[in-house]
Amino acid sequence: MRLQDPQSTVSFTFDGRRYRGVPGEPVAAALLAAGVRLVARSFKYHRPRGIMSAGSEEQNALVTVGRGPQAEPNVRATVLEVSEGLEVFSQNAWPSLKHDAMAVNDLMSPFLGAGFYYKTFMWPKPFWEKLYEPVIRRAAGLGGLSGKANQDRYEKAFAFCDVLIIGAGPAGLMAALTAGRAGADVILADEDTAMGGRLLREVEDVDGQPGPDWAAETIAALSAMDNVRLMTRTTVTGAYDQGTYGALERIAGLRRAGKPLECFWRIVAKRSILCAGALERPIAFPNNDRPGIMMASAVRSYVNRWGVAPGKAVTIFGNNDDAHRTARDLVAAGVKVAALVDCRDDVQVDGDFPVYTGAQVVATKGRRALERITISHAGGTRDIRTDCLAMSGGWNPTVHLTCQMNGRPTWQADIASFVPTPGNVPGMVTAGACNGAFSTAACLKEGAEVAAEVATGLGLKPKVTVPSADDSAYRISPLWAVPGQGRKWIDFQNDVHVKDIKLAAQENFRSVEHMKRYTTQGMAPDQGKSSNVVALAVLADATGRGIPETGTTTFRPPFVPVSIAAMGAGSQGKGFAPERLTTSHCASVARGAPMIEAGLWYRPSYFPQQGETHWRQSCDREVRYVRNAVGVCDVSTLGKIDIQGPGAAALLDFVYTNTFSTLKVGRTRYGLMLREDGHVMDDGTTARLGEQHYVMTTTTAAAAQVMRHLEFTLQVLRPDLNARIMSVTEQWAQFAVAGPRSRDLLNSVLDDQIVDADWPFMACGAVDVAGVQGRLFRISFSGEHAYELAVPARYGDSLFRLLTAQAESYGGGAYGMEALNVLRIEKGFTTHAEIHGRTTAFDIGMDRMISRKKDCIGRTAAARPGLIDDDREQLVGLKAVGAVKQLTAGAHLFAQDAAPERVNGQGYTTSVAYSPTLQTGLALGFLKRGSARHGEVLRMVDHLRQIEAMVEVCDPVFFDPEGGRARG
Amino acid sequence: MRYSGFRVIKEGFFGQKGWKPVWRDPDPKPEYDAVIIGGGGHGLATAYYLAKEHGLTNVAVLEKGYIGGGNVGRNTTIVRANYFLPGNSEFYSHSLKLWEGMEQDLNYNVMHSQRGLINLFHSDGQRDAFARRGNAMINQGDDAVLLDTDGVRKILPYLDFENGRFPIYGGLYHPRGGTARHDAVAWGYARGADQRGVDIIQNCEVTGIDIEGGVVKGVQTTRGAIKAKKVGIVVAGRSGQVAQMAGMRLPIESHVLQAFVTEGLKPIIDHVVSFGMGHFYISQSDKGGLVFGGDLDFYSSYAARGNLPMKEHVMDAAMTLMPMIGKARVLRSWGGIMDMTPDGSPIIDKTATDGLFIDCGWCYGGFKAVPGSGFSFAHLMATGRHHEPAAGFRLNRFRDGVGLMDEEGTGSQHNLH
Amino acid sequence: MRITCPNCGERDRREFYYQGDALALTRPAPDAGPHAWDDYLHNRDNPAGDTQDLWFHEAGCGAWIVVNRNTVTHAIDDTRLAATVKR
Amino acid sequence: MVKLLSRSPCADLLPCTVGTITMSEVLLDRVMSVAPFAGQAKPTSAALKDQIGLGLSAPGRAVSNRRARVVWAGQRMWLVAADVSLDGLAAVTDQSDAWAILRIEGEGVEDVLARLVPIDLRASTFKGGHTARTMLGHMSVGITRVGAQAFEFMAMRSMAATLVHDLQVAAENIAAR
Repeated sequence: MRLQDPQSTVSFTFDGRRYRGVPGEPVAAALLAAGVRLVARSFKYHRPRGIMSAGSEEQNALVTVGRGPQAEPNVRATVLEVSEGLEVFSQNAWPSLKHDAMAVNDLMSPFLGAGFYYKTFMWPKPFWEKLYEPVIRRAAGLGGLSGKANQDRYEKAFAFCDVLIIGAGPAGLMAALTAGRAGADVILADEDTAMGGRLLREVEDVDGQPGPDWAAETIAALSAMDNVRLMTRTTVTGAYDQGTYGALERIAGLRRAGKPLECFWRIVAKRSILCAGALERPIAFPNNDRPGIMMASAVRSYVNRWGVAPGKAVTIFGNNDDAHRTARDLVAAGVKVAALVDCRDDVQVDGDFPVYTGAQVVATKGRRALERITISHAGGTRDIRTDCLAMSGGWNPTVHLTCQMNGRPTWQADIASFVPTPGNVPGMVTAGACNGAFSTAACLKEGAEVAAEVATGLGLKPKVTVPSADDSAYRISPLWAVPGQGRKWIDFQNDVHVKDIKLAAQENFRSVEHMKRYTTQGMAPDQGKSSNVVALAVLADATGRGIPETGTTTFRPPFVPVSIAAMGAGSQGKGFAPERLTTSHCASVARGAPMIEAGLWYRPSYFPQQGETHWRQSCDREVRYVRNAVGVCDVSTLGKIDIQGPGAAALLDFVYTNTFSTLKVGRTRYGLMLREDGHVMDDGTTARLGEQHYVMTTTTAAAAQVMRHLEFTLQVLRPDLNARIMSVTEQWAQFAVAGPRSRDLLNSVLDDQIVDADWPFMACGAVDVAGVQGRLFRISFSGEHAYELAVPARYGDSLFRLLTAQAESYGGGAYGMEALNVLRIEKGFTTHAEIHGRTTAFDIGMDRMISRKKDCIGRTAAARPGLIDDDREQLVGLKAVGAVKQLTAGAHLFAQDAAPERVNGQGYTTSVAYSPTLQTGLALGFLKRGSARHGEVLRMVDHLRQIEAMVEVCDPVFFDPEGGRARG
Repeated sequence: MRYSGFRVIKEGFFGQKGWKPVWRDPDPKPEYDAVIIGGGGHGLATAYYLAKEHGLTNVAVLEKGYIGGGNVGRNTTIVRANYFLPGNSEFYSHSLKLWEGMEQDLNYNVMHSQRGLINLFHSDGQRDAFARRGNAMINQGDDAVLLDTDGVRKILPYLDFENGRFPIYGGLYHPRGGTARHDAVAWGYARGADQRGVDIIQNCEVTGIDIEGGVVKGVQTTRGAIKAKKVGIVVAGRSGQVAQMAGMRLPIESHVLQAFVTEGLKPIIDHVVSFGMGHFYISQSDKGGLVFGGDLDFYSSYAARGNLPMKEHVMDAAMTLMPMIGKARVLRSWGGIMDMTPDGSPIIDKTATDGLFIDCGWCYGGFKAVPGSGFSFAHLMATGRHHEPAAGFRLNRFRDGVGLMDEEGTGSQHNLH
Repeated sequence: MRITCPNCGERDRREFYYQGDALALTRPAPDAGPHAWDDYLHNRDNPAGDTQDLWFHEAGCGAWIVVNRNTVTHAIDDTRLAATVKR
Repeated sequence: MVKLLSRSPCADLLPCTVGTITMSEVLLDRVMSVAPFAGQAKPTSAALKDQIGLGLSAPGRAVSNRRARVVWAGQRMWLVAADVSLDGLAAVTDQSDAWAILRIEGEGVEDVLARLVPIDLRASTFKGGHTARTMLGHMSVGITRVGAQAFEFMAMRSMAATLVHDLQVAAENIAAR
C-alpha cells in the first residue's frame, strides 16, 4: 500500500503479471505496495517466503531478471531498481510460485535434518550418480543461468585516492566532509542508489533539519569539491594487501546496447575509513519465516523512504528500543500498529496501540502470508491478527571488511555483538555503526573525528565540526531463540533452524566451523550476514560455552556477490590475451592460410591452392618446395635478443652449455640452454655481429622466459658481467628462405649478389634489400641450403610478398607451420614437443655440447646421477615398418610381445609426420636406452586412437644424415 | 552406530535424539604406539588405515585446530587419476580405486560423484601431450577418451567454440573423474578411525618433537608431552615448520591457491572441466554453486587468502572459455596453503630420524590423494617398507635427480607446478 | 598486493613475476657438492613470517628486486634492486 | 629493380575518434634503445647532450627538444628518438620499427585509461613529462603524459591491433555512460 500517490510510475512484470512502480525504487517496494507477499521459495524445503529486508543482505526475495542471454538469476528484489518494461521472475519453484511441487520437501523435513545425506544414499553403489545425485541437484540451486553466451558489456577500472570511505551514512558523510575539506583526495563509495544511509530511512533531525535534507546538503557540498569523488551503487567488496580494495559498481541508468552494466573497480587508497553501518538481525521464533515477517528496520525503510506500508496491521517484536521507533514511524505514517511486543520487562512505551512487555512471539499462522501470531507474556498467551511482523533482534555492526585479512572481530557484551578489532586491516579505521556506535550523533561525531585523525596522518590540517543529532542510547537485552514448538529459522536462505544447530552440537560438530559446514548455516548467498551471530549464540548455548569462546567463522570476500562477467570484463572472446600478428599476417590471410595460435602469435598453418581438398596435400607440396626448389616462411615470431658489451661473450658462455666466446665475428652457432636444475630450457642459434655484439634467437614459445632468464643472470647471478640485453624481436621481420634455389632467390632481391664462398653455412652479416639494410643468416631448420633474411619490420609485409612471388617463379612458394614441422622432423630437429621440460642434454644426444671447460647454468645439476643414467629415455627416430603406416604422437612404445601396460612401457612418441620426401610415416620419440637400440622393432600403441603400428628404431635424423644439403 | 536410510527415517520419527557424536573428544593419553601430527584428510586417513589395515589402534591424531580445517576443507573437490609419469600413475590409480569403495567402507556418504572430467586442449602440440597422458592412463588400467572438437561440443555445448581466444581442439575425457563432498571425507575417516579406537585430539598443537639418539620418542604439545614409538608428520602447508622441529629442511615452499564458489544455481555444468590454457577448472556442487579455481597466486604465503590479480585472471579465463557463466556471481573466495615441491609430486618417506615419517608436498593435488596417501603412509609407518604404488615419492630424488616426477615440465621452481 | 619497485615506485602485483627465495643470489660453486646444490635448488627455510624473495618487474622496468616480505601478513618492509645487493 | 614499401604498425587502424577521445598514430623515424654499460651512464648522458642536446632522463621521466626525445624505458634503459653514436659507452639497438606508438587525447582521457592501466595517472601524480613502464590490459607498454589530456603509448608492434581495440572499447564504455 502506498502512503502517498507517486508523481510518476512505470510498469514492470513479476511472473508475467503487470505492476506499477516508481522508477528507481526497489522492486521489493513496488511489490509490497501492490500487496504482493509471496515472492520466493526457500532453498531446501521450498517454503513460501516474502521480503525480509530493504538492502543487499536480503535472504528471501531472490528473483531472476530478464530473459534469454540477459537473464540474471538470484537478484535481490530489495536492491533491484524498478524500470519500465523490467521483467522479474520468481525462481526455485515449479510449476508455479504459488503451487510448488517441491514444497513436499517441507513435509519430509523431519527426515531431512542437518547432514542427513551423509548417512544414507550409499546403496546400491551406482545409484548415487544415476539417481540420488541428479534428483538432489535438480532440487537444489536457486535461479538458473540461461546457458547462453553473455551479450552484455561489463568493465573493469582502477582508481587511486588518499582516503577511501566505505559507506555514506552519517559517519561516512561526515568523514568525507572532514577529509575533503582538509584537502585529501577522497573516494566515497556507497552501495545504495543515493547517499545518506539510514538518514534516508529514519525520521530524525540533523542540525535542526530533517535527516534527508541534511544529507542532500552535505552531498551537494561534497560534489562541489574537486578532490572528492562520489560513487553511488558501488559496493566495496574486498580488502586486499597494501591498501587495495575491490568494488562493484552497478552502473546507473537504463539498460542500453553498448552500455556496460557493471564496473569492477580496483581502488588503491593510502588509508580507508569503514563506515559500513550495521545490519539488523532476526529473532529465532517458531515459523518466523512467513511472508510478511520482516526486519523492523526494513519496515521503516519502506515506510519512511519509499512511502510504502508493508502491511495493513503491523506488529512489532523486538528486544531493543528500535522496536519502539518502528511503532512511532508507523503511527506517524498512518499505518495501524496491531501490537508492540517487547521481550524486555522494564521498558516504558507510549503509544496508542497495544503494548506487551516481557513478551515473545511463540507462533505464527498463514500459509502463503502471515495472518496471525500468538504471543506469550506474563498474562498468558494471546492471538493477534496481523499481516506484517516487524522484528528486531538488535544490530550487528558490518565488520566484514575488517576481517577479510584473517583478523577476527571482538565481542562487545553491552551491544551483544561483534565490533571490529582495530588494526585488522592495515590502513583501515572504522567509524559509526560498524564500530558499534549506534546513535546518529555518535555516528556523525566518529565519522568526523576518525577522518580528522586520518587526514592528520596524511600531513593535512583538518577541522572538526559536528552537527547536532539524536543521541539516545542503544539498550538491548539479548534474545536469540524463543522457546516453543515449531522450527525457528536462523539461516532463512539455507533453511537452517535452531534444531539443526543443536543436532550438530549433539554429533560433536561443536567447532563453529564444523557447525557451519555440517548445517550449511552461513553458506547461502548472504553468507550469514543476518544469521551468523544468532547461530553461534545458539551453538554457544548448546555447547555450554560463551559466544566469544565459540568464535566466528572466517569472513571472506566478496562482501556481496560479484558477477563473473564484471570481474572478468574484457576477456570474453579474444580479450583474454593480446593477439600478436606478424607483418606477413595480412598477406597470409589473403592467400587463404588458416592462422593458428602459437603462444600469443598467429602463424599460417599452410597455404592452400586451388584443387587441394586436404591440408596434407598443401603441406606435402610445401615440403617439396623446400626440398626441391625454394620455400619462404615467416620466422619473425622467434625471440631475438640483442646482447652487447664487454661481458657479452662471457654471458653467453654462462647461459649456454657450449662456448660462444670462441665464435668468430660473422658466424652463427647453435646453442643449448639449460635450466639451473640441469634440464633443457631452450635452444636456438646465436650470431656474433661484432666483437662485443651478439644476437640470440630463442624459440617462439620460450622468448619471454629466456629474456627473463638472461636478466636474472645479469642482475641476480652475475652482476659482474658488463653486458646489456634488449629484445629486438619486434624490430625485425625475418623470413626463412630455404631450398636448393634459396641463394638464387636471394640474389634476385638483394642489392649485392651473394656467393657461397663469402656466405658459408652458419655465416651472418649485413645485406641490403632495395636499399634497406637487413641482416642475413645462413642457417637452416629444414636441412636444406637455407637463409634467414631480416629487415626492419615496416618492410616485412612488402618483403614477404616479394619473396613469395619470387619463390613462385623458381617453382616454390610460401610454406606454413605444417610443412615446417615435417621438414624439421625429417631432420630430427627438436622443438618443445621434445624439449618439454623433462629432457636433458643427455636425453637428446647433446651431452657432448656441455662444455667441460667452463661453468654454465645447469651444468652441475645436469651431472646428477639420475640425469645421466643410461636407462633414461633417449631421443630416437621411429619408422613405420609394418602394415600400419600411420604413426601418432603421444603413443607409447612396447616390446613386440609385451602387453601394453605401464610396467612394460619403453617410451613414447612426441612428434609425427608423413614424410613426402621419404614417403613414409616418421616419428620422433623417447625410448629407454634408445640411442643403443637403433634397428630394433617395437610396437607403438595408441589406445586412444586405436592405432597399433610396428616401428623400427633409428637415428632421429631421417633425411640427409651427413648434412651435406645444408652445408653445400 | 551404523548409518543407513532406515536409521535416518527412524531418527526422523524420534526427533533426531538418537544420533551419537561422529567422533569422541578424548583427552590425550601419555603414550601411543603412533602419533599422527595433523588432523586433515591425509592424517585422518592414515590413522584409519593404520587401524583397519595394520591393526594399530593405539594411535592419536593431533590437530592444532579443528579436524578437516586445512586443505581438505577448502579445495575444489576434484577426484581423478589422470597422471602420466610412472610413480604418479600407479599411485593415483590406487587412490581412485579406494575412492570408489570409500562410502561403503566408511559407511559414510562422501558424495563421490564420478561425473567425468574433461581436460581441454588448444593446439596440436597440447593434443599430443594429452594423448601421451591418456595412453598412460589406459596403460595403467584407468580410463581415458580423446575427444575432438565435436566430441567436446556434444558434452559441453556451452563452451565458446567460435570466438574464444584459444580455440578448442578437443579434450581428454576421464569418465571416472569427478568430485566429492570434501568435508565429509575428513569426517568419514575421523568417524572410521574413532570407531576403531583412534584418539582424535583437537585443539592440540605440536610444539616440539622429542628425539633421542636419532630415534623419535614423542612430541611436545599444547596439551602436554605425549610419548610415541612412531610419529608421522602430515601437515600439508605447515610441513616446513613441523619438520624444522626435527631439524629438517624440506624441499617445499608454501604457496597460496585461491578457490571460488558462486551462488546456488540450477544444474548447468555436469562435469569437471579443466582449461589448461587459462589455468581454470570448474564443476558444480550438488548444492548448485559453481566451484572453480585457477593457478597459485605465485608468491610464498601462509595467509590462506589471495589477491585480486589472480582472482581476475580466473574470471577472465571463465569468460573466454564459457561466456554463459557471466551472470553467475562469485559468493565467496578463499585460499589454502599449498606445500609445493620442486617437481610437483609428493613425498611419502622415512626421515633421518628413526620412527619419524613424513607425508607432504601434495602441492594443490592433495584432495584426490587422501585415501591413497593415507593407505600408503600407514603402510610405511606400520611396516617400515614403502607401499609399492607410492614407492617413488622419496625425499632424496631431488638431490640425486633419480625418479623426478615433473608432470608440468617446469623444473625445480616450486611455484611453477 | 602492491610492491615498491626501486625504479618505478609502488606498483600492483600484477606487473611482477615471482621467482622464489632470495637464496638464488648466492649460487654455490660448481664443485660445492650435491648437498649444497640440493639446498640451493630445492630445500627452503620456507618461514611463516619474514622472508626475503626475488621478484621481477616484468611488465614494468625489467628490474629484479629483492623484497623483504612477511608470508603471514603480506606486509612488505623493504625492496632493493638485486643488481646492487652486496653478496 | 625491387622496391620495398613501408607500412606503419597502426596502418588501417588509426586515426579514430570515439566520443570525446581521439587516437592517432605517432610515427618516429628513428628510435634507438640506449643502455649504458657499467659505469658509463654519465659519459653516455654527456655524449647524448653533445649529439642531440638532451642527456639521459631520470627514471620515470621523458625529455624532448625540437630535434629529439629521450624517454626512460626501464632498468638501465632509455629510448632515444634520434640517430646516436655511443660506441663503447652504451649498448644501442635500432628500435625504430619495434613499437606501435599511439597518442590518445580528449576530455575524459584519464577515465578511459583508468579502465586499462594499473597505475595512478591523476594529474597531481603523473605530470607532464612523466613516463612509466606498465601494462595496458594484458600488454606491457610505456606510457608518457604529453599534455593535460593527452598521453602516448608505446606497445609491441605485433600487438598494435589489440592496443587500439582495447582503447576503443574503453572509450566506448565511457561514452555510453
